[in-house]
Amino acid sequence: MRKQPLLTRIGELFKPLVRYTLLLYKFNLKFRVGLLTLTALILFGAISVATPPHHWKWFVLPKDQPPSLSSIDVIMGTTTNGRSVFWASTNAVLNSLVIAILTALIASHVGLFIGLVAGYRGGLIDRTLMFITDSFVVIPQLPLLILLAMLLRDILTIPFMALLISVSSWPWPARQVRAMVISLREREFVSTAILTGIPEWQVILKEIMPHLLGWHLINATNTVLYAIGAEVGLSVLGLSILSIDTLGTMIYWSMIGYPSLFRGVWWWPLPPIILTIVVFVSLYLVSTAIAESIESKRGVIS
Amino acid sequence: MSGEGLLRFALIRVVYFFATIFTAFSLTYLLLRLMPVNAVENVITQITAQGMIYDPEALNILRRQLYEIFGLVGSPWEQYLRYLRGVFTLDFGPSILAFPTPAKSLVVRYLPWTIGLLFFTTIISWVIGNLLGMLSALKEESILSKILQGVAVTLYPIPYYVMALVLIFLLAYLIPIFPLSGSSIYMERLDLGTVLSILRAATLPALSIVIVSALGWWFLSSRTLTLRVKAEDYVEQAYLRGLPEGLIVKKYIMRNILLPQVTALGLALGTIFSGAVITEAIFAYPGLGLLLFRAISTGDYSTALSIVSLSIYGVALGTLILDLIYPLIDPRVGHR
Amino acid sequence: TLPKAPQVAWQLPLPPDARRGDVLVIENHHGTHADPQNFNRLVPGRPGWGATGYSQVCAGALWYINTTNSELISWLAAGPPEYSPDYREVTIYLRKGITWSDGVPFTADDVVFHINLIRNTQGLFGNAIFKKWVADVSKVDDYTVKVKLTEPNPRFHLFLTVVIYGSPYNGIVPKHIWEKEDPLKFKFYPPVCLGPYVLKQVDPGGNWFLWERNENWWGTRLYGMKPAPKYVLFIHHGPEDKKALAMSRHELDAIRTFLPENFQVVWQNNKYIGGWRKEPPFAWLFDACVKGIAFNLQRYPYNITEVRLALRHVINFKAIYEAFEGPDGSLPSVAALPVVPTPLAVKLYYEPLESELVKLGYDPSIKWWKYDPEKAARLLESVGFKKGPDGKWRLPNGEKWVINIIAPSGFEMESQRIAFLVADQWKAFDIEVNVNPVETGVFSPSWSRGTFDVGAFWPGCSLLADLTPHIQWWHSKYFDPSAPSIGWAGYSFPKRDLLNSIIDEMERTPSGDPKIYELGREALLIWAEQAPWIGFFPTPFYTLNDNYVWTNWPHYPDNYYMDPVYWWAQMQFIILQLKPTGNVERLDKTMPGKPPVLPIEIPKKP
Amino acid sequence: MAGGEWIMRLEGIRGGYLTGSFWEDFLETVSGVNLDIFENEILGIAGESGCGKTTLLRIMYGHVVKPLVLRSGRVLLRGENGVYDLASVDLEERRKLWWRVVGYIPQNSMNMLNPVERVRDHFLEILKHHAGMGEREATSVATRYVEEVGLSRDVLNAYPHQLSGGMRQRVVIALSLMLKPKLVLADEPTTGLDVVVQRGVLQTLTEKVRSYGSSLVIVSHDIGMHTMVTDRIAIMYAGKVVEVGKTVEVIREPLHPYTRALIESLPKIGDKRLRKGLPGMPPDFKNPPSGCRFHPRCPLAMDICKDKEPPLVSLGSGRLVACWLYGEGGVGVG
Amino acid sequence: MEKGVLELAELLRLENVEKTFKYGIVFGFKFKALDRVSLQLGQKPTIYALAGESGSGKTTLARVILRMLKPDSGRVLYKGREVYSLRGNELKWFRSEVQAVFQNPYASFNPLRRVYSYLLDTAMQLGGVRDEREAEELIEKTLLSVGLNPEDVKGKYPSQFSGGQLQRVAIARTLISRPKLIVADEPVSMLDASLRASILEIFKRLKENMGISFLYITHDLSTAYYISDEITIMLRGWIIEKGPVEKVLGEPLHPYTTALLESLAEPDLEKRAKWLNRVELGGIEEKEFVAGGCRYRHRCPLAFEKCSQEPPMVFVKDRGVYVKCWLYA
Ligand SMILES: Nc1ncnc2c1ncn2[C@@H]1O[C@H](COP(=O)(O)OP(=O)(O)OP(=O)(O)O)[C@@H](O)[C@H]1O
Ligand SMILES: Nc1ncnc2c1ncn2[C@@H]1O[C@H](COP(=O)(O)OP(=O)(O)OP(=O)(O)O)[C@@H](O)[C@H]1O
Ligand SMILES: [Mg+2]
Ligand SMILES: [Mg+2]
Repeated sequence: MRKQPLLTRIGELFKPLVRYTLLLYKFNLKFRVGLLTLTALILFGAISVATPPHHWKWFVLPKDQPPSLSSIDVIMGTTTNGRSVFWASTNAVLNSLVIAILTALIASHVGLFIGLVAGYRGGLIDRTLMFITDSFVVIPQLPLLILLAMLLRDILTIPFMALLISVSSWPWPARQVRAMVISLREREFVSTAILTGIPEWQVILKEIMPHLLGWHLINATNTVLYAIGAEVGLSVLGLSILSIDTLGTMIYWSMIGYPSLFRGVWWWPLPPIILTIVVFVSLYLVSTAIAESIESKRGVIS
Repeated sequence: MSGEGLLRFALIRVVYFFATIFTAFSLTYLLLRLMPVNAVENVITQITAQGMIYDPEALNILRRQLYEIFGLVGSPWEQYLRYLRGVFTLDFGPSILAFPTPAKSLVVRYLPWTIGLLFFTTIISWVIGNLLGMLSALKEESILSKILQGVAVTLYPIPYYVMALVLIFLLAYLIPIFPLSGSSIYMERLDLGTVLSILRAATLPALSIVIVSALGWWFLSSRTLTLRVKAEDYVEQAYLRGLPEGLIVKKYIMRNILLPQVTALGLALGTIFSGAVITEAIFAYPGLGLLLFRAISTGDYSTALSIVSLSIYGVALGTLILDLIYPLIDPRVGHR
Repeated sequence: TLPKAPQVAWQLPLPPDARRGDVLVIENHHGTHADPQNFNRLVPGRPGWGATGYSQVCAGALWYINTTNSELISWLAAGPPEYSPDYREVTIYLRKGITWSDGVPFTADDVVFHINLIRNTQGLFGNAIFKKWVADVSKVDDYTVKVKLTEPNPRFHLFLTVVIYGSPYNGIVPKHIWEKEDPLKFKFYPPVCLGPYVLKQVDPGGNWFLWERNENWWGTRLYGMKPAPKYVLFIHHGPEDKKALAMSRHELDAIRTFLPENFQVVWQNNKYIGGWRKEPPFAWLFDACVKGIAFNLQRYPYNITEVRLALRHVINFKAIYEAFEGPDGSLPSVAALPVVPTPLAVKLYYEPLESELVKLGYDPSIKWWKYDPEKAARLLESVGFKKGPDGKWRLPNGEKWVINIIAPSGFEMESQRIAFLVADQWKAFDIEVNVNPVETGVFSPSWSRGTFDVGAFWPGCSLLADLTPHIQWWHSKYFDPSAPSIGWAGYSFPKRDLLNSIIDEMERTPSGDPKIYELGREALLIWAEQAPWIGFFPTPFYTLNDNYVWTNWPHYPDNYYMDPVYWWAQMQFIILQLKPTGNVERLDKTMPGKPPVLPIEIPKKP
Repeated sequence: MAGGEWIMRLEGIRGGYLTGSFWEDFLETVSGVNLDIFENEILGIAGESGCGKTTLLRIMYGHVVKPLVLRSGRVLLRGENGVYDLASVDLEERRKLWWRVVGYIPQNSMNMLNPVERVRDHFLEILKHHAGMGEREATSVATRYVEEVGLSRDVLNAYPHQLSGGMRQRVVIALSLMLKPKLVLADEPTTGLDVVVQRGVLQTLTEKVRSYGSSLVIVSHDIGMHTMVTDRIAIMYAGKVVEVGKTVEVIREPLHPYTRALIESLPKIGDKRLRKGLPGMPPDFKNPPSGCRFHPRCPLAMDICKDKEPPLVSLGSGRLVACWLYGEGGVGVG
Repeated sequence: MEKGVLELAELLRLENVEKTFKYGIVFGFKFKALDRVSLQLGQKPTIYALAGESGSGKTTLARVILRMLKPDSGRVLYKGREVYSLRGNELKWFRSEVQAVFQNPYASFNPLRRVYSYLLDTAMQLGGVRDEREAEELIEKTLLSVGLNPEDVKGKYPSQFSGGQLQRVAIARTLISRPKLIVADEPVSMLDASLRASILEIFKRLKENMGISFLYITHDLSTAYYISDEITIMLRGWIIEKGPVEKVLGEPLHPYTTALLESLAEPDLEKRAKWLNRVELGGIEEKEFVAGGCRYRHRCPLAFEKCSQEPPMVFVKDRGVYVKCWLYA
């Protein structure tokens, strides 16, 4: 049998997604604003690769300097350690986004996978998976996070952080996906696909997945939001990776490690807070735009 | 619709309830046990770190004695069984954080504070958030609704810590209407004055929670839901029937968003037992969250497990009760 | 700076008839007490002693040490202890006329009961100590106690003395209350006191403790001492920022310590504050422990002396020192040795040893070890270390050398800062360094079990002129392999036996004997040669006092009668001398009584 | 019957949907419809799916909200106090007319009931609000109506989801007839129901309408159904009315080729002769065929059909047709 | 005749198939959507109609036959083989022999997927082709056979077709694997009258030219009459009447069949008067499924005592007509 190269096949799967994104971008103001802001944020984070090596050190610059336009290092002021708030912020944005996006990738896909399998296969598999999910649902999230964060303290790296936050954020999506799959499973086109004789996994991939994509996208963006929030929350408790710049650790250092809010060193805690808000708002815009386009029946997707 | 069916369903659901919490408990226990935290060493370190005069040899003896009196002996399996017994009696023995006070009585001491704060803030947030969210969705095009949405989206991601500090600065420092900490009430007897000062002391912590969760979470979710219900055929149809808008909002929109929101409320109420660590820490509010955090970080298994169990029970009971009463509040369930 | 806040807009938990001027407000630094209604501190586990006020205003000890001059204050005891010539017996004389706050007289029975209770109850805090040292304790008469020791010990009384802070077993417990109770379960609530205050109310939420002056206190009756504040409130406001706000508007009179940043907030907004000095620099420089970086001497390669010495030589001390400069110009007092450089200690140890230390690489101009990367490189190369092609140092076996520093997080922020700073320095010398901040709960077990490579902590504490209690544990007889900590006690090196014998000798010598200082110097010199850890300085502490409501806080150098450290039991002596300023409304008109100078009342030997 | 006073008159209705993300495009799905609905008649509107039937009905009800827009034309309704133009009268006025004077049974009316309300409440709401009845009176009226449409009174206590599609449909019908509106617009009231139920529902609907002396517009693509219940029938094709006439006449002698094809393609029991469907596809509204919109599929198409749009001409006795075949004899009314 | 031969002589055989659905988790009640349904289709190419009111179990039966819904009890045999124990290659064989067309063409294709990909999948999996090029040839041929231009189909999403076109594509898809049996579940009820005839025409042609049998599910008796040879009438999970279509629809036996016939709305003005005679509609459906006795008795104008006591048995009338009604006892 002559097969298409795998990559083309995968590309084929993503085509609707890309088409959808382009359409949304073209027609939805919210989406456009959100996506542009997000891109700007990512670019801002990307600048961090240019961080001068000595900025990883302390007391490179005079401490507690307010923002000034004299050089890029002090454009956003300096910290009490004499570090550049600008470089710290770019790194923080990048790291936080990486954590959040990794979390979204892990958690929403685990949720998706479990929900898909449970919903599509039904029966014992469904019951077992849902049992595990429900057991996770009843464990309170914050204590779970705290426990895990403390447990993994020594080996906490960015991917680990994402893994950790994922643990508390997959069960609900799994439940929702399952509910959707159960109703999708009954749709006629699934029957048609079964009749074409393709194996089960392909049925799931070709028939059910595309219908979950929109929701999945929203869920993933929401997970990104959750992850940013969770990382900030853990940081405030001192449980994040304190030696790395993230939005959370910046808040931690500027407000708890070196309390600067009431000292008038506003330029240090403010960027991470504002950036958190901007990340949230841009993702919120993207997510609501997708949700709206899916809900309004003239959705671009179909 | 048979009563027998209901009974059977309830029975299965209850068995399931116990099965899930059993798994959840075991999982938490495992995690706690894996923690590299050690209560005994904490005490020892405290002694040495404070420069106390303690005979070096005696210190080593003390260490061994502490393991015994803190109940940290026995095989993991024995300890697990002891723990499981605790799950049912909710008695995990003496706390370490406040040795020898039983962990149970610590929880009992803190529970009213936590419930007092979180129960009411959850309810208040829920009501305010839902009302505002609904209004903003109903008047989608109005400027006020857009401003409200903007405010909500901006407030929501602000970390609790920051929000609380700003509130304190404004309302306790600059305009000192409220006390700096959440429990500064002198109470000789319980009269109106004390009750008022309790309320006053709890206002700021409550406010910080309400702002973020009412204007943030509940507002946004209720808005989304309302928008969705508003687009339903039956709402448009009611409108075409010439029914007054008030009635449509009340009977068609409100009732339909109420159901999912009641579910969410039930779950939110289930989670209050794990407290609100950050709020409690900032306001010096004596709640379970902070206690739990400290218990975990000092290796006080008995206290940590008491609270975690309570909150597992809370969430599990919340879902159980919801599942059981849902058919009564949502006519559609049980038929789909 | 902060916008001007309304002054004294206090909202404190006080009885309705109290005004701001009637109360001394002290920080409860422990935070929320899990069980605030537990005053049994003999049972280990009840944390945050100094934060409840119990040991400062309620409990009473036989002796206290004035840390400003190492002098012994005989308090419940009528005078210093009397040792038999072989140091196998101690006689304690008690003051007559002392009563508990419930009116019951305090007698030798209480002291005997106290020592026996601890000695006989396994699980109590001092149990191991008293079991080890006390052979027998008996009452000679109502005011005389005789303790027979198992072995000679010229320092036994220190176990019953508040040296710094105070140990749980220092405070004598009342026999008439405790004898009816199970000491392991008893909560001792409300506590019966020997101090000038009694408990008025406790926050059921665990955030504050309100003490009321005992108008019938023995100190007033017998010696005319009387504290001016009618109430003392120990209160927790929340995180440091909030404490800074509280102190900025005079809602807090004494605070344990501030981060420099929070100090700055207060300093900018409250012109009445004073610290160790009345004027800037305010910071108290002599916290009991020298902060620094410690090596795990049981782990390769930190068990190689040359490695430790090399690492000491690549620290550019100036950078670290300056990082700790406070906003008011406070600078730490440098401690190259593991001894807090109080004026007394400088005279006893630092100055006499200087010339010897210089030979070991000490730089008198900075009072610390010389920054000398070349020497460090030579030292490392001498034990087989080499730089790799990437310019990074490698272990002799060719592997990359990575130093992992654990540091506390969430507490002791200073140590964490030190860790990050040192890491920077070592990185600059081309060594890979990771800093890993962890919570107390995680830090302490790994610290005491020795499961770390390098840690930022403080193995060197001292405040007494006599170093014996502080350095005793260096002796290899105290090494416990199950809890090796940094492994210094178990570390073998050529002068190990010499060090052991010096300590043995010190243990045998009583505190007052000048020989003790000589021995201490010898031990310190061995320490300096080995460099088992690197000490920098006690971090400057902004322990602040507000002179707005109360004044006559001790200040260096003019009014330096006590160390301004409220969490130590010695705070009692400060409270007794505070004076109202009249800046705020005050209903109670009491003025302070006589300062606490108690006469020696040991009965003359027949 | 036809020939009496009109109750609703459509004049030059031209409407359609805004499309595109910014509503920048317009799709005209109803193009110049003129139609009278007389008192006391049942009018059927038939046509292929997507030919604009629902659009027309929504315009007739005056429910013109985005994306639906009315480009031109008047919708005259004879109400109690005179004639209203539903297309221009303001919303408040319209809402007063809705349900009282003109009723509406939408397509898919199965989903038109509030899922969390009992059927009873749906009745009571309307009776209380529109007729100002008290609880007790309203309940008894509701019971009567429910029974009149052939449902048991148990149904009142049921929730919508507990009822079958046919029952829900009948509930909606009862709801719409309760205030005895002068005109009822029913959009495919029976699609999705099986034949027996369909028959029952239609019977109820028409009986009621007739007994109240109201008029009924039924939209459906099912010619068989129209044959059974309507007095008059209008055939739509691609947004245009192509033929109007008494049902009896249209069925017996369809004039427009499209009508003819429609009727002839239907199989009948007892007749197994081969049937031919209509060739080709329904036209695309985005670029409708020039001239007569049916010409690409028309077996009888002539040259003129491609170029010029045939007007709707009257052939007498209320028979109208828009086809060049009948061009000469008729009198243009369009 | 030997048993095996007999079985082989049958294309499809259903024996006492039962399927029970549970409704609701809480106030759960069960009803039998299929109640001991037995059915045989012979090897000879035939169009079998399956008619009945909505909710009578037609689709359920179709799904059972298509191996998409395992019955609770009873056997489903295709060419003598248990359908539900087929695995691997046998299953592929079954899929290629038995195909289906559904009611709503827009619902039977994923709106997010190109229609052509279904054809391709079928060809690759069941069409016995060696590579994609061959598959495309096969598809082209089949599309032409249902009157579609292959170029019009490629690259399009379902929403870009008209209903009639799409239904033709659906039929073409089934033909790719050269099936022996096509289950058509109300294939034309969503289509306009003008399109119906052409689709039905295709069925007829396929039966005759390609020897394919059809199970034609509908509630429209006129189309059933028009194309099918045999008809089975279902009511509430039961088969109540079956036989040759001319017989059953010409002289209906069961009162329900009669009602169905009378309710038919045809463009025939003579029937109008009769059609307008009031019919009795059922009560709450759920009750009818669980009630004892005959499930039609509530609505049956001819019901008598026995009908409410016992469920009726099946009686054989002349020329292969079976009826389940006490009237014919
Ligand atoms: N909201 C909308 N936006 C854009 N186009 C629409 C919208 N609703 C309907 N249309 C288009 O308008 C045309 C006419 O639709 P309409 O619903 O009036 O047809 P109909 O005759 O009622 O069809 P059916 O028999 O399927 O109900 C169709 O081509 C349809 O695609
Ligand atoms: N998966 C399912 N779960 C529960 N009930 C079902 C399920 N599938 C079908 N039913 C119910 O079983 C009964 C028979 O349904 P089925 O779809 O077979 O009827 P049908 O004869 O095809 O009806 P229609 O003519 O409306 O298509 C109906 O009452 C239906 O609601
Ligand atoms: Mg329509
Ligand atoms: Mg069906």
